[in-house]
Amino acid sequence: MSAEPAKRKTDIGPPHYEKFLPPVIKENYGKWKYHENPRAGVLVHVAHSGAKLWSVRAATPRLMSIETLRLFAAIADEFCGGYLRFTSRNNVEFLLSDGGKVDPLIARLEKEGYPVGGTGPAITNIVHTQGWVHCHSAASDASGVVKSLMDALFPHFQKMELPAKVRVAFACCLNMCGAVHCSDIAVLAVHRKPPRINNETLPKTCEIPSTVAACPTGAIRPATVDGKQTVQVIEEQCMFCGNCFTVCPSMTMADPENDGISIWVGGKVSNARHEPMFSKLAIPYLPNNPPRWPEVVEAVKHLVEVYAKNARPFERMGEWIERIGWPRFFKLTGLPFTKYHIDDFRHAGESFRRSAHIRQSSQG
Amino acid sequence: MSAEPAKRKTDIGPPHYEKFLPPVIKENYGKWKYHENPRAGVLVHVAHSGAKLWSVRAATPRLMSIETLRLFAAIADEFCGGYLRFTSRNNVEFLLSDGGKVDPLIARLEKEGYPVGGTGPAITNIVHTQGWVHCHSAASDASGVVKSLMDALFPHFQKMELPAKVRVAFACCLNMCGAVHCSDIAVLAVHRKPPRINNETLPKTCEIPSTVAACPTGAIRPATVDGKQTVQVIEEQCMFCGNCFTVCPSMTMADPENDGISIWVGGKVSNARHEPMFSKLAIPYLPNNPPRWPEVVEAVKHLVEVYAKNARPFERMGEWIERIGWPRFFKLTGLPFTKYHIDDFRHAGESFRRSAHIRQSSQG
Amino acid sequence: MADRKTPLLDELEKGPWPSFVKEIKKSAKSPMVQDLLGQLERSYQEKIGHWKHGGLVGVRGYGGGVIGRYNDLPKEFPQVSEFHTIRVNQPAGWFYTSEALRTLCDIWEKHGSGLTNMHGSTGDIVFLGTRTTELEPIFAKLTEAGYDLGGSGSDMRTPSCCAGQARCEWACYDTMGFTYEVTQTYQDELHRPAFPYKFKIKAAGCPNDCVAAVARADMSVIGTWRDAIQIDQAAVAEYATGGKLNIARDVAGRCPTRCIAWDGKTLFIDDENCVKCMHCINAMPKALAPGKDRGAAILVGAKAPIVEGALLSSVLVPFIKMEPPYDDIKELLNAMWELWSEHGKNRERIGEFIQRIGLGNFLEQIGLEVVPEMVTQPRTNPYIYYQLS
Amino acid sequence: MADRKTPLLDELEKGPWPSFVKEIKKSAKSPMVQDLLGQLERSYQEKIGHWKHGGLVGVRGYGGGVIGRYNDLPKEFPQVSEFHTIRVNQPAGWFYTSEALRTLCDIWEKHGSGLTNMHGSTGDIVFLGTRTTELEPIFAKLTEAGYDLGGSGSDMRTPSCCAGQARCEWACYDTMGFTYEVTQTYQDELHRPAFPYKFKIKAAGCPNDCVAAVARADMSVIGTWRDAIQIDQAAVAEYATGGKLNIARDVAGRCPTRCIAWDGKTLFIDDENCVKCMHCINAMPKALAPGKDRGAAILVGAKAPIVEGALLSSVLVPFIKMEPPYDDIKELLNAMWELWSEHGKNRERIGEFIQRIGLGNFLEQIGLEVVPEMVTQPRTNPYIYYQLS
Ligand code: SRM
Ligand code: SRM
Ligand code: SRM
Ligand code: SRM
Ligand code: SF4
Ligand code: SF4
Ligand code: SF4
Ligand code: SF4
Ligand code: SF4
Ligand code: SF4
Ligand code: SF4
Ligand code: SF4
Repeated sequence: MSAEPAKRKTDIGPPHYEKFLPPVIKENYGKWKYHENPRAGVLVHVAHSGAKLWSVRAATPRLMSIETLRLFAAIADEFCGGYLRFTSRNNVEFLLSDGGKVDPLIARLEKEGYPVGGTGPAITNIVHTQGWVHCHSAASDASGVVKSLMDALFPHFQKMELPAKVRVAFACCLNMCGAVHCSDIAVLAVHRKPPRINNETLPKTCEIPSTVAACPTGAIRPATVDGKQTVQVIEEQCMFCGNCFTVCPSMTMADPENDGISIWVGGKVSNARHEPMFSKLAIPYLPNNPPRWPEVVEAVKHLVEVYAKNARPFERMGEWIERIGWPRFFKLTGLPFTKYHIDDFRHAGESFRRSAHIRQSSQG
Repeated sequence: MSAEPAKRKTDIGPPHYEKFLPPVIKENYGKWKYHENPRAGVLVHVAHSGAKLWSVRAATPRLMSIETLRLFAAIADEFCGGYLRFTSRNNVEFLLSDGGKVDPLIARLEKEGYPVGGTGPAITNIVHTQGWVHCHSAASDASGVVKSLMDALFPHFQKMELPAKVRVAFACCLNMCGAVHCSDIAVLAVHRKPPRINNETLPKTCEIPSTVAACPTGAIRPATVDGKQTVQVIEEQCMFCGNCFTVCPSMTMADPENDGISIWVGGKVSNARHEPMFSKLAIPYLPNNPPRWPEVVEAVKHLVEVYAKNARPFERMGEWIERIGWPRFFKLTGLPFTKYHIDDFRHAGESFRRSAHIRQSSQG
Repeated sequence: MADRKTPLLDELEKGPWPSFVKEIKKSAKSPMVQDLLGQLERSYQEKIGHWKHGGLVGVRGYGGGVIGRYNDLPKEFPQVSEFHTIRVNQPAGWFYTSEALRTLCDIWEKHGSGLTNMHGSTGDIVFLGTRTTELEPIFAKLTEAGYDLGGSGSDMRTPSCCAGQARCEWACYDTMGFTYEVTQTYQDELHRPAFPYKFKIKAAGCPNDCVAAVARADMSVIGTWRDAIQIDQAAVAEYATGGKLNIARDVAGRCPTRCIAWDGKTLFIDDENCVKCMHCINAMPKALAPGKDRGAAILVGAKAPIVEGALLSSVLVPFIKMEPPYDDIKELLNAMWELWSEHGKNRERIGEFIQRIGLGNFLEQIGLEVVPEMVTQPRTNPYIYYQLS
Repeated sequence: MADRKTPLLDELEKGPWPSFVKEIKKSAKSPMVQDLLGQLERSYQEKIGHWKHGGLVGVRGYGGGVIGRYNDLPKEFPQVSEFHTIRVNQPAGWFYTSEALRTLCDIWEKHGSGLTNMHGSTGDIVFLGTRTTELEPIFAKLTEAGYDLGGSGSDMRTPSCCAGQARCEWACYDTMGFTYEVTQTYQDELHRPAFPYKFKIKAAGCPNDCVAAVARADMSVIGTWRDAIQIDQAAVAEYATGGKLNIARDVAGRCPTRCIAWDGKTLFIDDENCVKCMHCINAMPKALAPGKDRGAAILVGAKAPIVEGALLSSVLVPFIKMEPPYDDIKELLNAMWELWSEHGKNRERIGEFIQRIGLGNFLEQIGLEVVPEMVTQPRTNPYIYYQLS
């Protein structure tokens, strides 16, 4: 395969995970019997052999300095033989075979500023993306919004008092690297102006056919502007997805005044009870308001509160809304239902109410 | 509006229905309290006033001679003051205010060959279309298939022993004048060959742009055949809908060898319990086999039997299948599931199973 | 002329179900019908129809109501070389008197084949088969007798409805009165095709939808109610003890929103979550009834598959009071027709039109407010056409 | 050089949640990070990013693994005029030892900003920000230490998985073993983009799908079982009396197919109708467990909205035994990749590709039999491409 000189190591792949597993896991691999969740952030897995594994989950900002990773390493050495892992939602988990060390470990982590929690019917870390820290596409920052949100939702990280898990995700543009399309609450940064075309650079930087092909709505047409081969955008047909910019650097989307944030609800990924669902539009637009995005924080807190107050045990956000119906959801949250909430892309018609099943009596 | 000479009567619309209502209806119009269904084909509606209306429903072939209509008129005069109506499924209903006349009326109707039934959890008349009797589009006859089917399903017309209503509909081409798209069992005649283009007549008889536009899959392209402006069909792109023929007489679909019949199940129209549903493909193709279409009759009888055996009270065909799942439906009926059963038109993806919700244990 | 031999068709005279072949033969004294029998037998032998693509025929001043039909075997079957269909607008609810039927029969006996469909799939009385020359005379006699033609082509099609309040305790409005009213109001739209495509109206008195309005009408008017279901607990108890019905399993257990509670004694309905599906009422007609605050839901856009795929109607107005002369519904119709006539493509049904321009835009254009009842859920895709103020 | 003033960012050091600003400052001894702070503060002031469209950079012989990044303020912030990301393939399940972490930190301290993401959204270790000249040295040290790069561009992306059998009683197969195996088998596909677009693989041990495979992977491998749920009735009784759980309402009442019966004493599950959703097991982990005949369902096609709209993966293989070396799955992957590589359009994810050519055709091409488990229902539209034999 690789055409490299023999001496240069390539294509070795990642190290084998076995090297990193604590003895209790090696011995009971695939032989776990059940687990308990004695407090937020602590899981106890019990093997058929009777062996126990304590996992202590602590928050991380995901964006971390090597200093912090070294701190985690030191803590792991001190409390659990150096064994730890990260989760699919960017928390860190320390893996203990000695239950007695759990409380001291928690105390230590809290002291260092990495609080413990996020298990069970709670709010755990927010899956998110790069934002202004590293991406060219961003309609907002990621880390800043997430930090502001988690500060506000923090009590739900430490307690397990919600009807069910509430998964919050953030993405800084429609590419949705945070895969926000299936979250209980999805916070999605949006552009709202058509691309600005740089006719000077475009001919040199962009392949025109693939740029034209990139537009989901066919809003891009080849054009000639003072002699140069470039493109033009039929603005009424543009819904600001930014895919043109992804393929063509000369079509920039970012706009300080009009970029902002939309909020979506009721998605889920697990197969538990209801099949996985996409998130649906709740709030089309809120302003970009750094450093702490108060409007966004308020909106998300409000959604969590209304859900917590009305949903039944085990009901995820989307399952609750399906039970009470969307009209009631908009009433309870006080959010306006607008033209923007009605789908108008490819399969829009599939979302129309094609029956007389209407909660006529829930007007009030 | 109308540019007609004054004397000529136009735009008078239908006669006012009131003229045709029996006194018991006039008096209790909008004041009915409840109804009973003492036997198949007989409905008793009781008004708040206590007044009663007996409706006796008899089968008709829909295609009727004026001799038969006159016979109905005579019978109506004899038993119910001349008052009768037809139903939305082409049965005839005699409207009596004297319950004593119900049994003699039934006897008379049976004697004349117009059996009574079709109410309640039964099989009533088959909504259908013109077929070879009058339409140019037909891929099969309508009346003949319907007659053959109802002869076989007849016990279910006279008894009310099914889990719920089973609505059967027939249409002789994809235009679906029988609106078979939402029936418990839909029998749909299909073409299976691309249109044969008559390049001689096409230029004179068809408007080429609208013919091209008529094709749902864009299979039609303008073409020039020895100098003449005509069209050509990309055969791999043709799914035989016949819409081109509807707009262009020179693109004929009918084909004695390959035309035939498809069978669809699980549709419904009412809002009762489940929202209205489209019918789904059960059997892609059965041969056209006049005069009695034995393969089609067998297939429909079999579907009704499997349904009757397995469904629970009040479960329409589609509700039953949803409960047990489609894999089980195909097992119970012994019908093969083929490539044809998977949608591949516009919104095909919406019908894919996008979760791990699978009845893994029902393999057997 | 000797009766034709029709061995194949004769097979269809057998069996318990009334036979259309017998019906055709009942009218076989008409030479037209003789040739029809011959041509049909031929179709049964050859497994193919023998009708040519319909040509445009009609009565003076009307653009619809007649389906032109010619055969492709004029030599063999000259009597049906012309065999046009006439659509006669049925009385609302398909109610007749014996006298009315006889009047229609007499006209048709004199001027046509004597064969009918009672009724056509849209709801019309269908006179099956006559010559072009007979059209005007038939039309004159029909109007004389107080009848008029139904629709065909790109016009408003003949509206139809369920028996409604004439006979049904569940009718939430006067389906027949409404149907008569719109039919009369829109005679011009019915007789002179001026739309992009056909437009059908069907009126059902309750969500049972006995005219299949939701599946077969561009505008589906479906009766419903806004207040609580009326419950007669005593009558419920009778059903409970009657032994025929398992209320817990068959009624409460089948409520789509599970909003019924049954403790074996009293039936409780959480009307806030009732979607007015009718099931519990259907199951216990003596005990339950729709509420008192009645009206209808208006849905739009149902159609068969051609061209973009079949559609069921979707909610346009979740609830509207149905009071004559139904001015609000007429305004709605006028607004929709105007927009659709101006921007609809040729042969684009209104349901397809709405999907093409977007429901949100459509509502804005016709001046209706958007409400969540119109959708099963808000959009899931982020392709939002933001309009910056 | 003096520490920069970052009043806006400083606001984000407050509050209970760990602060990314504090993290950045922890590494602020690096001049790169100093400029990053400055540029980020500027973005917070101006509400706009200052990164230019990524350019192609990488290590010799690899087409992926590095995201090139340049700023548009090279004068103001020269240290981040180049600020590339390196994706390092994480160990399966994200398990580490303290020693392993330190090794990575040492490499990154010497050759980059010292900032990381643990982890990237696809699963990689993300080294955030370095210069082009550092790429080869870092790569050499990484491979020396036994690490390799992850994916980017139109290649197989870094597969990831849940902790699975390492820690979870519900894992129906060895997610980490499987993930390691495919990652190693397809090193070439991972490092040298040759597909129409990216292809992601995620492995979840059970239908709870703790890696969001169904939403985020072109191939989603989701553990499940074929036989009966294992029930410990005694343990069920404990839950019943425990007072925390209402089994009738919260367990049986929430079963999607209502296939659980609970009479207050014994729990009965109609496994024929169980869709293996996990809910009852989740609710009573001590009493219930997945069956013994375990394996996985294979779904394909999930993706974010760009271009045709977001997709969830859909069932391709309803059930498959998961045994190393997973040859059947590799054959499946090879068949899909071959077809997609040949006929897929540029930037067309496999989920969109399947919809374009039709699932039926796709299955035929890759030689899989069609089964009803693949759809929620058979087609409703009659546009069937009949193939006459
Ligand atoms: C550690 C982690 C997997 C990993 O390898 O990293 C994990 C671990 C567990 N998950 Fe999970 N899940 C993890 C991400 C997920 C995800 C993915 C995501 O959120 O992006 C999902 C899908 C979420 C969704 O549906 O949108 C997920 C849906 C579940 C569910 C189903 C919940 C539901 O009712 O829908 C369960 C069952 C339960 O909670 O009872 C579950 C159960 C569990 C159990 C109890 C499994 C076990 O016995 O070990 C573990 C502890 C649960 C807890 O945290 O309360 N896990 N779990 C992930 C922790 C993320 C974190 O840091 O918080
Ligand atoms: C006469 C007629 C209306 C008319 O104006 O012509 C009619 C009359 C009644 N219907 Fe209907 N329905 C009639 C066509 C329909 C249709 C339309 C169709 O089939 O094309 C439907 C929708 C069918 C569907 O969903 O596909 C229809 C769905 C119902 C339902 C809902 C059944 C269900 O569970 O889904 C009920 C309620 C019930 O049966 O309990 C109902 C109930 C009734 C009641 C009991 C209403 C009443 O109290 O008068 C009437 C007698 C029912 C019976 O026949 O058992 N009617 N009913 C139609 C008789 C057709 C026939 O000749 O057999
Ligand atoms: C007579 C009737 C069938 C019957 O035997 O009852 C009928 C007969 C024809 N229909 Fe229809 N349609 C009839 C009710 C329907 C219905 C059912 C309904 O109205 O409830 C439908 C499905 C609902 C709908 O409108 O979508 C229907 C959907 C079509 C279509 C497809 C339209 C679409 O948008 O999908 C066509 C094709 C077209 O319009 O060009 C069509 C076209 C035709 C034509 C005119 C053939 C043609 O391509 O021009 C047929 C004339 C047959 C003939 O020679 O007599 N017919 N047609 C029905 C009208 C009788 C009446 O006025 O009462
Ligand atoms: C780093 C990461 C976000 C993060 O902060 O974690 C990321 C960052 C970028 N993604 Fe992503 N994607 C990342 C995971 C995802 C995911 C989530 C996942 O993999 O589970 C998705 C949604 C799932 C999917 O694949 O559909 C995702 C969907 C996209 C898309 C849209 C693809 C689509 O088909 O819809 C693009 C646009 C593209 O591919 O051109 C994109 C493009 C990009 C680019 C390369 C920007 C671009 O247009 O070229 C971003 C580089 C940012 C930077 O400068 O560092 N990224 N991207 C994630 C990869 C880290 C890692 O390797 O672990
Ligand atoms: S979501 Fe958009 S802006 Fe954010 S990292 Fe991904 S591509 Fe970049
Ligand atoms: S932003 Fe999206 S919709 Fe607008 S022109 Fe670019 S690709 Fe097309
Ligand atoms: S369904 Fe087709 S063939 Fe039958 S009457 Fe309608 S248009 Fe004619
Ligand atoms: S039959 Fe249908 S698909 Fe085939 S060419 Fe004609 S319009 Fe197109
Ligand atoms: S639709 Fe409703 S009101 Fe009309 S007849 Fe049927 S049940 Fe009665
Ligand atoms: S009408 Fe339907 S939804 Fe309403 S209570 Fe009765 S069964 Fe339930
Ligand atoms: S997906 Fe299943 S097996 Fe994997 S961690 Fe989650 S619950 Fe356990
Ligand atoms: S796993 Fe899900 S579907 Fe199966 S029994 Fe339990 S709750 Fe029901």
